[in-house]
Amino acid sequence: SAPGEDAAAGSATARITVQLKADPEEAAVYRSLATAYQAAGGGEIELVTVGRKDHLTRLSTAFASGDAPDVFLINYREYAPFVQRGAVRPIGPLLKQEGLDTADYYEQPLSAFTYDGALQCMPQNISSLVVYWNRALFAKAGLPAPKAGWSWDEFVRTAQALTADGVKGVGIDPSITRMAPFIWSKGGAIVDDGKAPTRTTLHEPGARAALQAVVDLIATGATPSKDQLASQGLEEQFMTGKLAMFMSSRVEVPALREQRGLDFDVAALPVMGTPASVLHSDAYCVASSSKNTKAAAKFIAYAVGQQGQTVTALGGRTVPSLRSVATSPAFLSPARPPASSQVFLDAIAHLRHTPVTPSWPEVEDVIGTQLQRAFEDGVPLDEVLAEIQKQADPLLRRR
Amino acid sequence: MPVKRHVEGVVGTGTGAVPTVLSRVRGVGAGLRRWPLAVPYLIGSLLLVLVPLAMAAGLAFTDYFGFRAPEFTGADNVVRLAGDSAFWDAVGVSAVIAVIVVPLRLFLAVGAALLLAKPRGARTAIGRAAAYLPSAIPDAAWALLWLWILNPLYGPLPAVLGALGVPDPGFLTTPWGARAGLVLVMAFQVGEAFIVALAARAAIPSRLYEAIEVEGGSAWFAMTRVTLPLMAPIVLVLAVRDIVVVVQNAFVPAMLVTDGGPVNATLTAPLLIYRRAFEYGELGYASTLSVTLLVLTGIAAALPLWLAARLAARQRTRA
Amino acid sequence: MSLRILGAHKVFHARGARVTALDGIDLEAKDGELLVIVGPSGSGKSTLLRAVAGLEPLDAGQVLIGDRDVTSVPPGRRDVAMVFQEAALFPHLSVAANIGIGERARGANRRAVEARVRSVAETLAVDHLLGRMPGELSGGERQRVALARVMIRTPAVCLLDEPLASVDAELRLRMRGEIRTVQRSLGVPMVHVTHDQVEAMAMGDRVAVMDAGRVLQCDTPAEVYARPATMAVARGFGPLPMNLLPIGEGTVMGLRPERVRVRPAEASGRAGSVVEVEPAGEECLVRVLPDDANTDLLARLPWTDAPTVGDRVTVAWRPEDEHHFDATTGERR
Amino acid sequence: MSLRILGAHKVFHARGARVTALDGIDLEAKDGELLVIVGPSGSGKSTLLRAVAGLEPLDAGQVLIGDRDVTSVPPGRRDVAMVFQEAALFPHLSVAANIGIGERARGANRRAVEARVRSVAETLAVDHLLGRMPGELSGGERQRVALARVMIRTPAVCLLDEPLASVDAELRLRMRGEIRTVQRSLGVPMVHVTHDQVEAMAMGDRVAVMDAGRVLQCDTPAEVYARPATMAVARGFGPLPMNLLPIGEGTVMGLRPERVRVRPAEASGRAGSVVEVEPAGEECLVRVLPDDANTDLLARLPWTDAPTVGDRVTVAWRPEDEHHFDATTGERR
Amino acid sequence: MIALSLVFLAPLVVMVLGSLQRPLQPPPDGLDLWPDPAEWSNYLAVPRFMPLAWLLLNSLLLVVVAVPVTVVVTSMAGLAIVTARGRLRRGLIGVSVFMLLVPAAALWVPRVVLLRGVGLADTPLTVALLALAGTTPFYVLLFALAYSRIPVSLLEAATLEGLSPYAVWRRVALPLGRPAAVAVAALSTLYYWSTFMDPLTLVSSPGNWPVALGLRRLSEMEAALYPIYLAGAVIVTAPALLAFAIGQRSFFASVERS
Ligand SMILES: Nc1ncnc2c1ncn2[C@@H]1O[C@H](COP(=O)(O)OP(=O)(O)OP(=O)(O)O)[C@@H](O)[C@H]1O
Ligand SMILES: Nc1ncnc2c1ncn2[C@@H]1O[C@H](COP(=O)(O)OP(=O)(O)OP(=O)(O)O)[C@@H](O)[C@H]1O
Ligand SMILES: [Mg+2]
Ligand SMILES: [Mg+2]
Repeated sequence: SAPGEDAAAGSATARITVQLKADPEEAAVYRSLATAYQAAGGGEIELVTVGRKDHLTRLSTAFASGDAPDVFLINYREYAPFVQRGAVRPIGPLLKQEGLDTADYYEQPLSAFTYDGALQCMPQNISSLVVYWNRALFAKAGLPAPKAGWSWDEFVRTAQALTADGVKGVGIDPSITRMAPFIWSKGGAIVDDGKAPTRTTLHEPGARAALQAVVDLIATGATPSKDQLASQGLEEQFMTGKLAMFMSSRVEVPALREQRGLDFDVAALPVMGTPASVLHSDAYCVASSSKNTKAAAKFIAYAVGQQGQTVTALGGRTVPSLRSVATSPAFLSPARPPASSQVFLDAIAHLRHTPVTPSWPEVEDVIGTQLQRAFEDGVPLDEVLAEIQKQADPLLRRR
Repeated sequence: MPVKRHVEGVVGTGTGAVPTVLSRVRGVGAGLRRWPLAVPYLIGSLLLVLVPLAMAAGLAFTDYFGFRAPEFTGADNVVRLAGDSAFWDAVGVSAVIAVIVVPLRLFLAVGAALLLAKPRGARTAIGRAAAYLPSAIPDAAWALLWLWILNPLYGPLPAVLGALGVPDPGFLTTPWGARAGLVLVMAFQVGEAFIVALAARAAIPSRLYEAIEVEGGSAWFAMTRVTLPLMAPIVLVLAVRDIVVVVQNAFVPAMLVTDGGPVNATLTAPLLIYRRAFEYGELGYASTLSVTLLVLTGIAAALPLWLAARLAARQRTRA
Repeated sequence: MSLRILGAHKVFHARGARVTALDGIDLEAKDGELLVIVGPSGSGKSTLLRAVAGLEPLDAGQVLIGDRDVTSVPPGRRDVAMVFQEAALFPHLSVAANIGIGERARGANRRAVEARVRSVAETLAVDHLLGRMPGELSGGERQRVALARVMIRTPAVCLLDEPLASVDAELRLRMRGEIRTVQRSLGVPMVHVTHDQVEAMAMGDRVAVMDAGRVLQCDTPAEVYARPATMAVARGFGPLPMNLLPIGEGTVMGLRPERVRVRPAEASGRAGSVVEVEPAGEECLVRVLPDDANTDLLARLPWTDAPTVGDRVTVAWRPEDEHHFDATTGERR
Repeated sequence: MSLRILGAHKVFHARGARVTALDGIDLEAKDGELLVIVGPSGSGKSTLLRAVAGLEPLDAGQVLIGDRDVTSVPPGRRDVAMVFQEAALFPHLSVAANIGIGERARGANRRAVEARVRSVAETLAVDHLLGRMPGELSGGERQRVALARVMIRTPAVCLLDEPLASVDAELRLRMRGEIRTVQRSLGVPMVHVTHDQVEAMAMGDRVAVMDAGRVLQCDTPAEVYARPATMAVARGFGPLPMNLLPIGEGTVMGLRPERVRVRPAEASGRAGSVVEVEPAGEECLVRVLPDDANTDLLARLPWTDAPTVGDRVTVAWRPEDEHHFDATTGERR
Repeated sequence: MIALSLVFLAPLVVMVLGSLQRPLQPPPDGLDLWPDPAEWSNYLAVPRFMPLAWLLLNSLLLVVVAVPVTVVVTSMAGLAIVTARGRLRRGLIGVSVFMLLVPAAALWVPRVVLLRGVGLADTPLTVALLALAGTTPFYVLLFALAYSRIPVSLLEAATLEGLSPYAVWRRVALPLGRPAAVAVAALSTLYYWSTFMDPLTLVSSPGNWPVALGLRRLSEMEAALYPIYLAGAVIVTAPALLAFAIGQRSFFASVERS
């Protein structure tokens, strides 16, 4: 299915394969994107939408067998192995040919997808971690809407105040992407060197203090119990009114919108020291094996361009990486919840991203597993941090 | 039809070793040269199993990420394997689960087959359908159902246990509870083994039961001295197959129900290999693990074969 | 304890057709009596035995062992021992285990069974096979093993379905004796199906001749031989089938081949020619086609008197050797 | 095309023990000849037939059909027809299909096969069973169907392993004739294993007596009967086993029961007493224990002369009826 | 036995009831299973999320091709095992047992590399190629065991009647081993109907996917849409059950008749 026999660039309207990981609901958004592209004179697109869990499996086997898609969408936390191992064709020059100016886009995701000094993939969105909150429960507890720049202590107090019969104040995932903003906010770091990490630094004072604060919050009982966590995901608890707040990226919006009778909004993350948040971003990559780079670039340019970004923004799922669309009503219109989408844009100023290194997915799993012990099983934080050091550091060194 | 030579060695001789027991599959007269019949199978196996396996075995000694040609790294992967405590932990988890779930599955499948062997009208039909159904439900749906059944707050199973005064093992929250949950998820999907066992039971000539009946043997006697021994070769193949399925391929429930948790308590070997290969992208080292797992399962599978050989030898002369 | 079968009826439904295997059988085998059943193949002998054992439910009729009506008693509780027509050996058990399995099923102790197995095996000359598996036996060996399984026990009734069919003559003679001895010492009724006429005559206290699901005659072998009740019995019982010649007036004359004398053509009697001569040890079987008949006559003669095919001869017999049957009903006159 | 077996050897390995089933067999069955094989159970008869058919590989020796050495030819290409000791019927095929399967396999037209099947079935009296399945047949019916499958074709060699064991006397007599007729019309060598001595004598052009994997004697039935080569043959061939009496000097005297005369006690001869009397139609079998011996003597007498158990009698025989054997080698003197 | 049946049937009941719940609704607490009112429209919603008819057609094609091939290949190999002797037989059994032990995951990547090499990857029938290898050697061993119970003399008689190896297989072994054949057919139908890992790795074009892979994707729907997913699961399970229900009489009859 990868045609193009003549030049490496192929024809601009050659048929290309695009692999995405997408929920069934999201897939519809991408289908309309492809249709719009074709309507706008683009070539044929074969969309391969795979579930979250199967995306990497499919990509690996496809690459191994030389049957890679021309274009694939990937999260920056997972793309490092692909870039480092030569699967990706740097996208900068290709987009330049299409006349796309990267200056129109937010920097943070561009920098996250810059590796070896070159832009490898073109980000389609710039999401960040925010607090989702349930307006009705806040009102019932007599609490005002969270303000931008609220402090950690305020956050904890709010959570406690929200905790009542059958309702918990806030849900916290024991994962490093959720914890990272607080660690940074507290002046800590996850690894010694964001560009070329050699060891984790979660046990160092800044990071440790941030994690301790979370552990303390959990100890107040304002978070769901272990049984509750095992029973239902945080977003489900939030949807059903059992949870007043939880932290996530833009990804939750489509589902929450469809939840009848749920009145929710988003708020900025609380601040422990300096404001911080963590980048969530997916980007379009062109496979190095693609024979239709021209068509691939044309499609990507369309997808991240004005029209493409508008289509995806309307789907609700993404925070556009193109400034002009991000600030347009397509994204910000308060008619569709969350009303305060601006919060996502405000966070951009202090967005940071987790290290881009091939062993990162595994390091993330290790840290997550250990944090779970501390958050859910009450294992002392120091024991857990020591274990993280022991398991994760060799992984970072091995690259 | 007389029961003669043809059933000879259904449970035959020998003392151990993998092929011995299975080679009870009796061979027929000399000149019956029908091996050409095996040719399609052998070609298919070569193309789709053996050559790929050889490639996998080759990859086991390389660094391979799927993007560039594999790089030969000698024994590096083996050295890494030796110190890979995560893998060995996962092997332990798999072993524990297999030890519990394989006998349980066999018991359920064979038990159901024996109970439902004789056609007794509608009850049997319902029973048979019931035994087969769980295997017809797609894995993902099956996992979802169990997530609900085991749910610590809303699940019917903890509720029932609670009502009976049995302490809730914490199916999704504690390590052993999660393993027990996984065992349950796998225990019911025995339709395949059930059908096979049923066919095996039906293949036993009724004359043998008539002989036992006339001799006044009890149903228990007939089952332990005739039915089970004669079904033994099939049960054996089922056991080997089940070990393989549970130890190697059944990571789907682990992935979907517990996702390896809590805290890696249900991180089985195949799930770990799957993550290694496709989430961390290390196809080369994952091959090393796969080949190691192949060897380990081989050893594990030899156990029932050896056991059966011993039993058969004993049974043969003692009646 | 005697065995009684009263009005046994059994119909099989095969491919839509009805096959009446037992058609109102009344039989009795007294305590210590050996009842031999003979009859053409398909006449219902095996079915009868299986019904007695309880393996084949009767459509009508009763089976009584002693005074006990066992018609609806399951096989295991009838205390019946049976050798099946096709030796039903357990393929996964050694010969020794096969012989002992019944005892073990009834809960006997292993050590005790082993000893008995050995002694029975010796009686039946299969002791050298004890360690073998059924698949490694010859046809006759298998039948003897099956027989050993019955002889090891002391049942209320003993049923044998052609247990000696594949056993050679000498051994057969010996085993015949053994079976009789065992049966006498047990003193139980025994029903024995056989195709071997010599066996039937030699062993049976009484013999029942079956055909098409009915008992045609049941009496001592000598009586049945001397006065067969019907033409079917006349043909079906005895070392050789009786010659049957229609002699008009709705009558058929029967003549045992042993009683037909064949003499040179000059002698008095019916003239005819020899159409077949089969040697049979001391004797030979000769078929003569009388000139005035179109059915040939079988005669058994001493080998020394054997004619050759084509010879002109006369056949003669004594009037008292004639049996007369009704041509339509087949019954003895 | 004749069938020749040269130096056939076959050893089975059963449970660690070696069983020599064929121990150097040389045999020939000429074109159109019916060679009967008799021998005690387990003597290797079936094994020999299976070896000829190619179903059992020989450890040594050759099988030749005509001039063709078929020792390593696969069974399907030897053009051998065989009736198995256990009637090998295909349980999933009707009787008609069972009979016709070979013809169909050889590509014959269905219509033609049907007609032939019907005619063969009539010959063997199984035409009323054509629509049935094998599981619905009696033992003897099954054997006849198996026989029909062989009789429908014209193979190079025909092998029958006790095809009549479960067939009743009358039918047997008829089928014996049919087999002979078919064989003569085919004009091929036929090897026929049987336990029935009468059958062996009546049917065989020649008879081979086997024991323990060897051929003890191979000759015309009359010759084997008259002059058995060894004691084993003397006991193993003939309607009744020969009496064998050690008479000192390393010699054993053999006497056919048919030749022993039993007379009232006053007559001249050896005195003894009757220990057993078995009726057998016109005759009876009598066992007499001579006062001066410890082996009893079997005698066959006309029923009219039957003594009763316990009677004092004398036994006598003509000197020319005596056979003499070497006590150690068993060979005829 | 009834109780046991209920235990086994329960998951199915839960699935069907679940598929009738209203989507986008809080999940029920505890045992509140009964949908009120039953939301049949969930079934109509499924095709919105995947090209249901097309995928079902692909699956049907896969089953129709792969299952007969599986039965033929494995039953022939089973007969070959039973009729082979000595080293050949041990070899065949050994290879089968060995292949039984091979972890599926080890083969995904090499397999797709190989199949692409010979140009057989990415067709609706690529997965059916597995049938050539017998789908799983387990089926071959099953046939071997089943055939080893056919009286030797039958196979011998057939050979003496001049039947070719193929004819012996076709006319004698296959009909006599019908329970095994039916069992393998049932099992492989289930396999090809529900496998999603094989197509995921071997088939890249979504147009060639079987329905199980579509369902698998559906399984990642938001929890609130699970009723729709369950409806999809019911739709996918239904043909397998229907086939079983229709086939069960003849299936068990043939199993019993042996
Ligand atoms: N299961 C069955 N289904 C249909 N018909 C049957 C069945 N079993 C036996 N028959 C028929 O019933 C009749 C009696 O069979 P049975 O086995 O009792 O005969 P038999 O006297 O033992 O014959 P043989 O001497 O040949 O063994 C035969 O005609 C046979 O074909
Ligand atoms: N597969 C086998 N394994 C071991 N021993 C065997 C096997 N088949 C036959 N034998 C032995 O070989 C000898 C000859 O057997 P065969 O079947 O040829 O005897 P037979 O003369 O046909 O006897 P019968 O008249 O009882 O059928 C017997 O001692 C038998 O036990
Ligand atoms: Mg019978
Ligand atoms: Mg034999």
